[in-house]
Amino acid sequence: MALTRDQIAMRVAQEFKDGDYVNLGIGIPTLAANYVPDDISVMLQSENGLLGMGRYPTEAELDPDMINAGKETVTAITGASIFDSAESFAMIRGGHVDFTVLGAFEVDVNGNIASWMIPGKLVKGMGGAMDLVAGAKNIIVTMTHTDKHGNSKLLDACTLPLTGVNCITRIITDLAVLEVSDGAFILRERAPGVSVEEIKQKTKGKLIVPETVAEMVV
Amino acid sequence: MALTRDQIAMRVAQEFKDGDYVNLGIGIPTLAANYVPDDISVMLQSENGLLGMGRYPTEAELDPDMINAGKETVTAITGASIFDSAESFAMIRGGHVDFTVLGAFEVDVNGNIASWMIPGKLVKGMGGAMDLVAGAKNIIVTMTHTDKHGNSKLLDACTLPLTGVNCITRIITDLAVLEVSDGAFILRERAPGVSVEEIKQKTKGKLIVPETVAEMVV
Amino acid sequence: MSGFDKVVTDYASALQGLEDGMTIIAGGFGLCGIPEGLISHIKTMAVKELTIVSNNCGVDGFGLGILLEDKQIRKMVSSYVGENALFERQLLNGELEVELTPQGTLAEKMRAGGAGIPAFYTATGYGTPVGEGKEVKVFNDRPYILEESITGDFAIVKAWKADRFGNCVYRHTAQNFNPMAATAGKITVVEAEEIVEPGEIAPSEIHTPGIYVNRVIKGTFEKRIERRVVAKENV
Amino acid sequence: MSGFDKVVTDYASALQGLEDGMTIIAGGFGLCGIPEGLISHIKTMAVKELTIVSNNCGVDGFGLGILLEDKQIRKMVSSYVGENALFERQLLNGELEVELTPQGTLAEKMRAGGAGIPAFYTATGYGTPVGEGKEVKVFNDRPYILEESITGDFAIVKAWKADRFGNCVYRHTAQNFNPMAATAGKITVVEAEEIVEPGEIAPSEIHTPGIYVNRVIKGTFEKRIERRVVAKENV
Repeated sequence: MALTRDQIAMRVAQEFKDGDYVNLGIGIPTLAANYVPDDISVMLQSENGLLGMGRYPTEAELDPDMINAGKETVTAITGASIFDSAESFAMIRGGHVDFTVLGAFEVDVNGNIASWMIPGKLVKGMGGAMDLVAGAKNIIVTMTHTDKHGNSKLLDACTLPLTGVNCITRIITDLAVLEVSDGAFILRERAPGVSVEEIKQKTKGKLIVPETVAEMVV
Repeated sequence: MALTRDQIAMRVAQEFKDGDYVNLGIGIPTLAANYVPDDISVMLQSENGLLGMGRYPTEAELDPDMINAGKETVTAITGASIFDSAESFAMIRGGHVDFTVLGAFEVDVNGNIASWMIPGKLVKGMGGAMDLVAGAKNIIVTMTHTDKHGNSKLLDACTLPLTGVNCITRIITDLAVLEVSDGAFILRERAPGVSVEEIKQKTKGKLIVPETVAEMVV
Repeated sequence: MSGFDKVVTDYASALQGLEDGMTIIAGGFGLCGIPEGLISHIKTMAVKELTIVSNNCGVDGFGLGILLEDKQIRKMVSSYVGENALFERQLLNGELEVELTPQGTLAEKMRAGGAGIPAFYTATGYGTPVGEGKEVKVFNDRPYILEESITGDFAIVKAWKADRFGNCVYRHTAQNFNPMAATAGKITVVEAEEIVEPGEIAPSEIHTPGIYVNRVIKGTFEKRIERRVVAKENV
Repeated sequence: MSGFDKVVTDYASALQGLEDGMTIIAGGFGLCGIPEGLISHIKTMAVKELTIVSNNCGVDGFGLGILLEDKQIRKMVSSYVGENALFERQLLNGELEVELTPQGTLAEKMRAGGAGIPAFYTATGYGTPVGEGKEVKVFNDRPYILEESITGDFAIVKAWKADRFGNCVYRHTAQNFNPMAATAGKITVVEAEEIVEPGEIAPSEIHTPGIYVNRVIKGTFEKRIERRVVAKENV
């Protein structure tokens, strides 16, 4: 069965190693923070200028000067640092953030990603997404495998305006974990109860299916 | 009579306006700090990362972590700021420093300056001089009018490797105050007791002598 | 040090010289760390045809959003806009132009503008609409695009504490774009929650050295919260 | 947060992985703010053919100067060198190469290296020997040269206080090149006067966020003064 949003987030959190600095996009990526295994720690970077983002504040802690990149009120952990936007993106652009997790409209077999603009619809902007995909050492895209009309979001070539090129190496959807390599998607894991056949059907871009495809543990 | 080093410094200090941020090079320029008129204040920038450089320390104040760009122990005034070298040169390169005063081997009629390298002699480096001449809004060169062999340091074209091009607009020597404009030196002031004739003789580059040339007040 | 006392006591003095058609660089991220009083006074001044460089454009009725009400903004340079209905309407009508710029590139463009760096290469935006028409150069087998710096006629900045010499510190994440904005204005105006005497902020703790700042004014701030999220359980 | 505890207790661990032929970026200005213990250990390790990027090269017998004694340095990238006789001798003998770089350009090259900016334009050095062979581009009628960024295999940094997560503050003008160096090493090692617990340095007062730092070691510092100048009169 297709994973829930929380299950996708759970699977994302399994990618993290102890000591990773991680930037989580809005939506499913943010949920991943709830599922970091107990025996490891990661530190969250929020691109508005906070390294060591903590939980949401209590009423008593609420502070308008303390927000995250989603403009939500937030707290800082002990040992956090706060800095300006140029420094924040120096970290990101300079490859100091270990993982970036973000959503997408489309990803293609060359690791291109489209996530910010649908022609004909009002464009609000890319925010920090283009910097993040250009800068992070490892990027994980989380998304549903198909759109609401059932069309594959994994393509041979993105059709929407790009956010970045040749930058995506790992995708976690509600159906599968895939690697992007040498012009193809490589199926690494399937969601519990989801058949390889279903994934094949719902993946429009070139898909390589190894002999064994593990079932995700979520 | 030719000015002393202190008199040159005195004349330099007359250029400053209340509220100016000033970077003073090593030697005569540094002396100018002693002659800032009582009714104005300037703030000294030291390019190793100090804005608001103060006097030398007493024995009690001596601190190895508190030095100026000449690597001398120094103090900070009340209201000083201390920052890293990138920030320091952002100030300089970005044109936020109002005045830079520095010495030179040669200056020419196009405002080129040579101040850091004599071929055949060991070259120690340019330090911050190239950044300073490229960045300051106003640059004043202080030097003796001639070298120890009596050769003019004010030329039609510098012969030594340059520190910067088209950047010098004002020169204060032991004999004169000159402006650099439209491919010529314009004689603005002469030292007390120094004749226009002597200055003409000792200036190799094209010199324009206006009808009236004031005598310096030092 | 009278020549370094930058404190002004009224907004008209703080924004003197601001004219139609000028470019203003504004600090702030969303509604966090915005110079509220300076923005209000720009509305009062009724200057028009402004280009505003700011990560966002406020919301309906607050922050930079209020400058849309009388169509004072001709162009926004931002990474994310349209949190308000008026913005969308003016954009669709063609009354407002938007130059979308990646957030990190925007921050770096301001910093570069203040630092005398006219342009820099970045991988951000290569191969996307942002890279179109821009010079491409390959370093270590990776293509980068050339981005030019930004400076403004004015910069408007929100500080927590500023001293009379213009030295500033920012509070928490209200820092955001403010330090870069401060460096990039021909005239930089700081609106601070508190004005202190020189020396009250330790030299190495100053975020913005006073050399970048031309005028300082004490403001009062509403500090509206854009997305109020409170922890669900007791912690 | 054990994965973020960066403290090591011996210099061998602090510099593990440093090998012949590597590039080291070093903080410090003259003898001010230099990682004394790390430099001494590099001498002990006897690694050779090093490229060192540092504003200066110490003096005879102190600071980076001690790495000249066994000819460990192949190349210096600096703005001002030759404060020691050994340096001059090796330079004249051709045993040592020097790439002279304007001080502000050097600082910016380190910052750019750490910030993922491969190159930037600056007016500094245009028309001088520094500009020779470099790309020139005109912006607003002024010519600028293209300067490429610098990164190192290692960066060695001297902090005043560092916490276990690697967050650093620097003391007075011992800050200088240290914050940029910290960002530009593949492996960044901080030698601090004092190691404190996370939270002891306020988040907005941190000069170098821990994300840039791989290892932290407590050092003891002689802090030799290069030019001891004391006020002549009582003040």
